[in-house]
Amino acid sequence: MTAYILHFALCIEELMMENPYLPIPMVVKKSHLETTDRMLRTLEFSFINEKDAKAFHFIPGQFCELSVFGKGEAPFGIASSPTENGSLKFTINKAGVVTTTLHQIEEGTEVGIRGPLGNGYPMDLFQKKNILIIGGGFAFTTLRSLITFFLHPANRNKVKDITVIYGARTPGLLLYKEELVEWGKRSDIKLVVTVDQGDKDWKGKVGLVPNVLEEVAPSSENTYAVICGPPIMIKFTFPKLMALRFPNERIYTSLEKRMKCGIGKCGRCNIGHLYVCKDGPVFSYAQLEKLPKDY
Amino acid sequence: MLSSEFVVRSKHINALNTELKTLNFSRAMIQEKIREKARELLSKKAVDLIIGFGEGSLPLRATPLFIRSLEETDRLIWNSFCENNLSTYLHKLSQFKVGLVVKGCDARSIIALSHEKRFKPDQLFLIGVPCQRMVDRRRVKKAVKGEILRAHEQGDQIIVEGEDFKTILKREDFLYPSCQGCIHRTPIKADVLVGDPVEEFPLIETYHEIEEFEKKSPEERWKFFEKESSRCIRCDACREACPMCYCAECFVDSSNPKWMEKGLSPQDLEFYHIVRAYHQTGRCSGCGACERACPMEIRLTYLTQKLNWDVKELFDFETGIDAETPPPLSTYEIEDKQEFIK
Amino acid sequence: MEDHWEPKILAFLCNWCSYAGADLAGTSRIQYPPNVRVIRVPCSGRINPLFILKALQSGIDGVLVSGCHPGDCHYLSGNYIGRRKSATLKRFLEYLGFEEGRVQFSWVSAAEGGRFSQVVDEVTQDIKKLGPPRRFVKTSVEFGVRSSE
Amino acid sequence: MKWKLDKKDFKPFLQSLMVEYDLFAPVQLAEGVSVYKKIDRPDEVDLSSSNTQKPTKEVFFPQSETMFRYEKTGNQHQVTSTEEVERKRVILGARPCDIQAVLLIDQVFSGKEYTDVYYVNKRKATTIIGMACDHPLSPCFCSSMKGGPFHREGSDLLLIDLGEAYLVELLTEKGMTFQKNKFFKEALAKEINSAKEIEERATKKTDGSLPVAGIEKRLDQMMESPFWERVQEKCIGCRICTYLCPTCHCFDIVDEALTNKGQRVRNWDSCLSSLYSQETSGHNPRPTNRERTRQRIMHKFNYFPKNFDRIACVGCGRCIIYCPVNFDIRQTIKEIQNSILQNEK
Repeated sequence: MTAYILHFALCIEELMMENPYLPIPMVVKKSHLETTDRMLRTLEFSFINEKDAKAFHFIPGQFCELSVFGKGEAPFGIASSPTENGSLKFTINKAGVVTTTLHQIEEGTEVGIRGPLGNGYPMDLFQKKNILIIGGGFAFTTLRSLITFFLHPANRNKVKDITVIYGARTPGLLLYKEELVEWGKRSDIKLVVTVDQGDKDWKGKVGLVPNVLEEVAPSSENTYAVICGPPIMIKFTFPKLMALRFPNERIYTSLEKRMKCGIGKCGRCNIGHLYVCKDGPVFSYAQLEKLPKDY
Repeated sequence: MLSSEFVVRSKHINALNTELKTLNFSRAMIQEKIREKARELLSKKAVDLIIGFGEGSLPLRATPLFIRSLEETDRLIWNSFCENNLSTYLHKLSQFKVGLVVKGCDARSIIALSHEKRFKPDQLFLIGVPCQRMVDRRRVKKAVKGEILRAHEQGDQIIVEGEDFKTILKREDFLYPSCQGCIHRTPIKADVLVGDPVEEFPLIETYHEIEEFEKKSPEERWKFFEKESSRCIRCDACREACPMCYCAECFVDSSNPKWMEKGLSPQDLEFYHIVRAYHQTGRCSGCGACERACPMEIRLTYLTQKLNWDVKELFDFETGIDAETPPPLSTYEIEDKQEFIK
Repeated sequence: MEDHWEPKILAFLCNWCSYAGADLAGTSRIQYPPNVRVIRVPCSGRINPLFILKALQSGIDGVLVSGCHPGDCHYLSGNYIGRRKSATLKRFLEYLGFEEGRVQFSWVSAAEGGRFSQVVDEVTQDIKKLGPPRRFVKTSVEFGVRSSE
Repeated sequence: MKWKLDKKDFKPFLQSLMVEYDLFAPVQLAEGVSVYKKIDRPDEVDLSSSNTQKPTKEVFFPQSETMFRYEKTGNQHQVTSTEEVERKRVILGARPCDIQAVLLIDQVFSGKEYTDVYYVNKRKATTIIGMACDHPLSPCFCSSMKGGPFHREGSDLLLIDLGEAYLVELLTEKGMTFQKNKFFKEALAKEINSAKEIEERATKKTDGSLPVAGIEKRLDQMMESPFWERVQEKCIGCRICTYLCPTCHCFDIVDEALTNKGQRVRNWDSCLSSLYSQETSGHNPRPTNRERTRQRIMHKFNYFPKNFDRIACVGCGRCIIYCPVNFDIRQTIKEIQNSILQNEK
């Protein structure tokens, strides 16, 4: 029997390498509501063991399996950037048993985490290119990670122009509102925030993401597009990207599927012969084109 | 042989003999009539498809057959291996007009389902077959040494052949337990009956097994239940084969509230089988599809038949016998027995 | 160990009669065994057999379901419907091999504080006679036993 | 050199195995129903059935397996992993088809990036004593699937039933450690010959004619074929074929909790279950039996070959024998191969 106490883990790194199913202990540092419908909450976790913190390297677009002991595990995209050291952020939609528990969890509670899992965004390809980031609703989490990463002084010169189009149904449903304000003030990022329906305090743009994209009309030259959002948004935005002459190879998206193991063993998240958890969740449209439409 | 079985049999010996004599003839006739009716329905476009039985790929088997064109109708067959309760398919065919081949028990399921408003009244065309009782393929397999490669029926015999044997078995000795006690072999509700109604009599006292079982001590009864359910592999075949199991979310699958775990701990297996059976109270036609589907050969009908018996005794109700009486657990009588209540 | 065993009994009481009856027993200072834990349900017809089975599986020693007397149901017929469920369930559980008396049923009205105490007393005595359940309970000892290991 | 084990020595042999190993072998649960179980007494072992209901994979990948237990004290969780295997194991009586299947799922669970320690630890600790299949059944088609009733790959030792004795072949290094076993005697030439005859007879009996060549390529073009609608019609959506399949390896991970302690458990799961790929949002990429049946067939004959270069079916025949509606995968294979593809019209 391999017994170990999470708090006084003796050889957790080694164990993690050996047994990919054992969670690393983390503690809930902060928890706050993001949206007015009270369905989205951002949780910040910090590592309990210094060693784990050091060993945890990830890139934007990767995800983790969060464990609530006794309730189970669920996968979430990492919303924080690798440049924000020492902690991990996840924005969690209240939907099932695990997420509901996570919404109610108190600060200071211990949870488990497995990860980082998945491939993440193709950071190498983005080098010296323009980046167009299109997000809708709460699929903005890993995009926030991506934006924050490139806005970090150490990384800003790795890519050229950064254009972000972010839409939500109402102003209250926008994520990371304070950061959006901050980014809006900066000159090294072009941010367009739009809502489907404004309210009396909303001074920004009103309009659907596909239309706003048409309006903003970023050049596709030397540009990679990353698009994450609800299927209906993607369905109507994709043709607009085509019209802007983005080739399939330069449009990336992150897929969601039901996952359990996160390491390509348990079966359920496959699209064709690829597993979203292991070979994804980030795919280019050129890749998806070759795969069966089984998602 | 069970003594009660003998008594019952001698009581109906004449009826049984007449039936046996005509078995060959009636099987062939029924098969021809099913095909005829199928052709008629399809050519009139009265139905979108016919569900009946076709030749199985293994000896002693028939297989559910879905037919949409006239040419295919000759693939429809009728024999003593047509064991499936085809009404279970109706749940996924709600947009279609279906011609369905039904035995007595299947027709009872249909009536029970219509109580629960599972389909539109004009959606179904029932081709009723007076049933000669189905043969238990497992009993047959166990009765011979060696693998059966071919099997066919001849009169009241089943002739099975293997590599180096040919055995003739008496059909009557190899029937499903649920079929042996059946007294509703002629479909009560059918749009057409192919074949003459059969005389209704049981080969064994219907509730003989339950009476015998009840004589045991609670400990013995529990032991038996424990042993049977311990073999369960949670494949849900009993649930899926049952026409009455159609809940959008089965209690097994509910995560909130979570009634039970999904593993193999004995108590969870027992929990599953108690509730699966109990949910059939007053709804089970006793067709035995659950037991036949089980790959681990778990006895299941001794549970559902008990419930059927209780419902009969307490509320004088039999599932699927008439379309008017509501299911017993959806109604009440002021005079219902209540001596068990303090 | 068994000497000190006190049964835990779960009582599902209907909101309108039996629960009020239990309340009356309390306010009237009528003593009854402390073994009973009460869950208030809208009506005895609300009882899903799953509740009873889940309780038994979780290690409850006995279950009592109590509702309004016939004719008194707040929802007119809930207790009659419940009565049919109870009758079939009780018979079925005993057929499977559960001991008679493990699951019990009663009618107690809002005015019957004394009767409530008497019913609980009787049920507790019955369960004590039966002793702790030896079947179907998922105890921590068995927890983790998997059939193929 | 070949060895033999007299049947009168069989039980003592098992007894001697049990001193050193945990012994897993077929056990009869009811007439005609057998599974692999850990053996406590040699007379539990029942080799009379031609194959068990549940396949050999269950010894390495139990249907329900605890991954770790946890206990909560205050705000901390003490986690105890159950990945280690305490004793060496022997599987006795595994049929060549099941052993083939184990070799297939080895590839999934060992994997390049991640190792499934629960499976791999058990696998490494296990010696497989195969049992040649002298009476293959008519639904068996192992010979069509790169196997055969006497296929030796994967067995450490192979037993061949000669009637009075078993002929023993030591096939691997692990197998060779049995060389000095006191119950093994040198086999005589006539015994070796009679084993050969049995092998020839059995091999002739299995169906090697199933047209599987090229099926992967064909399926590439059949994702949206109306074929799936038709083929799934009679399937009632139970999980027998996937649970009894020796190559199916999907699982679900759940927590089972008792107040302050609990365990994480993995249970077999099946692509034929509607919940298998249903997302929390309610969206289900495989909403009907059509997509689910397609997933089952595609995974075996297209996706798995793409990843591991082999069809994930060994021809054991279980899904055919136990299907409540007689869904026959051999017919499905033939229909796929005979179907008219879009570009052939």
